[in-house]
Amino acid sequence: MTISEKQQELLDELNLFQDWTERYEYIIGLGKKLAEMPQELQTNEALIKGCQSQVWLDATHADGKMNFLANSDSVITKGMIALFVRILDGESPDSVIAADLSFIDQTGLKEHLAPTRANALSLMAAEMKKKAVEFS
Amino acid sequence: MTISEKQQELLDELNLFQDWTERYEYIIGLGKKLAEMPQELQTNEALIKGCQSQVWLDATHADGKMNFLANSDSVITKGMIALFVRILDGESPDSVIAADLSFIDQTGLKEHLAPTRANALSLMAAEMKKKAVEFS
Amino acid sequence: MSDFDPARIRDDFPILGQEVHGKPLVYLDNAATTQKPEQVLKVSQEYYSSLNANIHRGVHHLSQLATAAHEDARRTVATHLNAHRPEEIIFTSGTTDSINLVTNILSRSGKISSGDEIIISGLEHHSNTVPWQMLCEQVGAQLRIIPVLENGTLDLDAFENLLSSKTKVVSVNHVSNAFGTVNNVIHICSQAKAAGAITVIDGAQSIPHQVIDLQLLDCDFYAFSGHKVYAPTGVGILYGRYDLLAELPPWRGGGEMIKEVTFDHTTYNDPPYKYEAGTPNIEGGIALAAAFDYVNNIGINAINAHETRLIQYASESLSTLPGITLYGPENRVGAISFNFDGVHHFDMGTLLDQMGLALRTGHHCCQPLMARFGITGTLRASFAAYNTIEEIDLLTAGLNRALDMLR
Amino acid sequence: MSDFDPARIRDDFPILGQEVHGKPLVYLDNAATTQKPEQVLKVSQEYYSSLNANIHRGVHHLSQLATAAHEDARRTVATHLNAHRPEEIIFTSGTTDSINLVTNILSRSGKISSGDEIIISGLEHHSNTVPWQMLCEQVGAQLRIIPVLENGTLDLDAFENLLSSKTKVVSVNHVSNAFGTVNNVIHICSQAKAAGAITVIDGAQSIPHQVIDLQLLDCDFYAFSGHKVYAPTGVGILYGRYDLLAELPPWRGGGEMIKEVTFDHTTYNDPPYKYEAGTPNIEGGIALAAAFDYVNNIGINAINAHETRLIQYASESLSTLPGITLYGPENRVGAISFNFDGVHHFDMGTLLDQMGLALRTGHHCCQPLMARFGITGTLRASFAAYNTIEEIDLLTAGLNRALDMLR
Ligand SMILES: Cc1ncc(COP(=O)(O)O)c(C=O)c1O
Ligand SMILES: Cc1ncc(COP(=O)(O)O)c(C=O)c1O
Repeated sequence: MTISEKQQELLDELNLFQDWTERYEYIIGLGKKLAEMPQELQTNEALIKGCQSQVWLDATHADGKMNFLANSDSVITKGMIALFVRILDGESPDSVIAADLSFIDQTGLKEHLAPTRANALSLMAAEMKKKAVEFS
Repeated sequence: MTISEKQQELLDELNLFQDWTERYEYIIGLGKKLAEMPQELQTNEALIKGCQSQVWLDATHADGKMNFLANSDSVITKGMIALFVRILDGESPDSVIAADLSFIDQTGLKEHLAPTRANALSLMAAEMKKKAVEFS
Repeated sequence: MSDFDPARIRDDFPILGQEVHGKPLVYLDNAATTQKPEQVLKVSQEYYSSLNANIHRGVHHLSQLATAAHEDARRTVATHLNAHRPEEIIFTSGTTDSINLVTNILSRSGKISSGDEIIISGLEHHSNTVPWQMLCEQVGAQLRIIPVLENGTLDLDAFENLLSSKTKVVSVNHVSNAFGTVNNVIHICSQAKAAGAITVIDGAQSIPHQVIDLQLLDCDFYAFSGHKVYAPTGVGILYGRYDLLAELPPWRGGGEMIKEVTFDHTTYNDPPYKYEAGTPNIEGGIALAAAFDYVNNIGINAINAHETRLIQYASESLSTLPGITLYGPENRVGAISFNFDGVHHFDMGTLLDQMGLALRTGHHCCQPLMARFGITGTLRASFAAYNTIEEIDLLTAGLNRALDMLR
Repeated sequence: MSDFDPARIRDDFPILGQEVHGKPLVYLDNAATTQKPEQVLKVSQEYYSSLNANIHRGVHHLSQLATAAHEDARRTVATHLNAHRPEEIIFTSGTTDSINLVTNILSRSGKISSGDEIIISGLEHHSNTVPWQMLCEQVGAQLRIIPVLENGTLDLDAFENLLSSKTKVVSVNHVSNAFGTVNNVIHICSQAKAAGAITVIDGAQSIPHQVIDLQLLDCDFYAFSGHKVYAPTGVGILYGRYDLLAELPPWRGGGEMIKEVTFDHTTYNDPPYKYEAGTPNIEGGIALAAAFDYVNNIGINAINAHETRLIQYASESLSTLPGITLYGPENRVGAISFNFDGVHHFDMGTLLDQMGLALRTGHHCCQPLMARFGITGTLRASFAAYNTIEEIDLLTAGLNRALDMLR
């Protein structure tokens, strides 16, 4: 699947839900399914500091593909980064850098989140691209 | 005339006027008719400090009677003290001390004056009584 | 109490009829700010539509009306607090401004110097912490902290031990915004006075909920914000004992606070004007008085009884939830703070918001207190006269639903 | 200009329809405070009836709406002033608060010390005088005064001579509230900058009357009050150049202005929050932005043209009155100040008030300026967008009538 196919799939899934409580449930579920991030990778360097919650992001590169590991003390934040991981994990650094992540706007998430959380979304996306740059 | 007769006369005169502009005109006129206060009596000790205007008050005592001299840099303030002078000048210290000066409330002046001016009215009355105490 | 009817009170607050995310709004963030009744908003509107003018020294009619309304408001506040005289009431822009006024005039007074000590508590809001840290830095004094016990109350024995001849100031909140703890400020003030210290009470969270009698409290300063007691934002009060106000130096310089200005020498006005430089929030002050009128009309004791019932009911309902920790002592005022094992308060707050439930999450501007309990924050439900038992049921149901999602 | 109609504007200000002492109100005290249009009052009401909540860190919907509205207001103000970025806009409680913020952070910065000099002018309001006197006293600096010429303008040659390497700050008003003098602040700022001084502009009387382009002005700080530009009382702005704000220490301590608080060590937030301790006047800030929207809707240049016509007409009409002295230069902005030989300004103001004419009398918080001219005060008529030529005719007639009574 291309990045944009993966994005469409995600949007379709989210649109299955009538209300935001269910959407949150789904996003939280995505977070729970994230591959576990070893404690020793949750360092200060890996930390993306939000307002009330914290996210750790680790990126590695093998066989031309980016691998992302992430965790958060907030399950909703974890779900949010899981959205990005699902789209970008396994892609080449160049694809990650080039990826149009505006699908996030189509989810309506930003309007539904505390501005600090919406901000965190942009921060996460930027951070993932930055990591890709390191490996490109 | 007793003090209260003098007060009634004054109230009657003020009530002749329909509007406040005319009343002010009358009060200013009273001020202009005040006996002149020699410059050398307008000392700092004689000063009753108001907010925007100044009043000087001098009191002497002869033959059992109080004599008041007053001046102000504001002709309206001068008119106001002239009201009191008209009532209290020539009275005995004890009569001044005992005088019920609530006639001022009946003039409606207080409601019509800036609070600082209304305050000045009370200050003036108090000052005249204080001078009377010195001679009683 | 029998004729106290929150439904009738709610009618005064149209904002409460709103929907949020398609759900009826349940506003439980009153410790952050209360909503404003129409009676108060009307006073603000009327001020601007009939008497707005700059106050003091104005020779014209509107200015006189505005000045009279402003000074009436001061008297209303003085009466509400049982101050000794209206001149003890200083209009500020809020609690934070009030406390900074105190710390700055004390800093300039020469009354506190190197080696002296200031006592605050571990329960304080940042607004009653940071200004004292700044003062200590300026004059070289030491900050001493009354420790917080496991139940969220102050360790008053430790307080007694902290007190000494070095203690120059004791500043504590009356009610903790984070936990709802009520401090025994009468006791604290009397002990502090006995040690010769100046006493400062942060009343931001007590003024909305109970009778405040400053002559009984006998503190030197008492600070609060209008916006937490049904009045608009941007206005607050500092009560100060008159003789202290007369003696201490001014803070902000400007119009009104002076007697006479020359470039060589400026003399200052008497309290309270000495501490009210510039055009005050004239409308805000008048609206604050209207808010007190509103409260007195309902009866602060009736409000207190109602809120006590709400908090007790909330404590009981919440205790039944799995994995909950309630902070603070049993007899809370105004607010109840809690966490769930393994659940981030921010996540819970986010989901509650989706259900129309407005709570506050985080450190509540009390980071040292959070650190004391080893947490990054809590969920806090806080109450006002218009809250209802039904809303607490909605909260409990919402928490249950969210717990299912989050665990 | 052709479609500028003060009658239509007056409809937005119901208070102007009032009678005072049985006469139609003629409100000519706008330099003290302006009236508020219904458009602004409506924004305040709507704030409280639909989105009131405490801002920042709030997880719930209302808090997010209120935060967004507050930050939108900051952007509106930044755009209106042509600031470089919104973070240069600090919400304060008014001009006086803004200037005291500057003097206090400079005082704490260590940038000014014994022997240094601060230049202000002889035209300043007490709010731009007393805070600098206090600063000088704190750090041992000297206050230097730009003299006022006979025509009420600043002696700019003398200013150049005052400037030296000792000059650390130059602070002047843009427009004098007492005389309506417009200072050449672009020139003053560029000279001050060349001498390495920090520049502070008191914009209280320029913001209501003309385009303010801070990038053109190129000052370091610019202060004004909302209530003088059609917004409510209790809110003001301090613009500060970002790099200076980032570098200077904070003033008030409390919530919002911190990054992290521990009892041992507190770190501060970034500008503008570093300077906004505590709950701000949320409603006031939003209403201030609404006032700018209102002004921009009419067009500040149209307002300026109208007011210029009013002032010119007033200057001509008043000049014909016997024994009048007009203060200040010909090209006044906003206000015209005058006295009559042998007449006390307070007496004149009192009689005008009886005729419904609201003017200000006294020293206008500029005692040093009054002393410079050997007077205790003046009568001042000051104008806003809603004033009319007819009102000036009423003023002239009223002055004539009062002169008859007073002489
Ligand atoms: C030039 C000038 N500076 C400062 C001020 C003080 O403004 P505020 O009283 O709103 O703080 C005023 C208002 O009177 C003014 O006209
Ligand atoms: C106990 C306490 N103190 C001080 C404050 C600060 O009040 P404000 O933000 O209105 O200045 C608050 C409000 O959050 C508070 O709850």
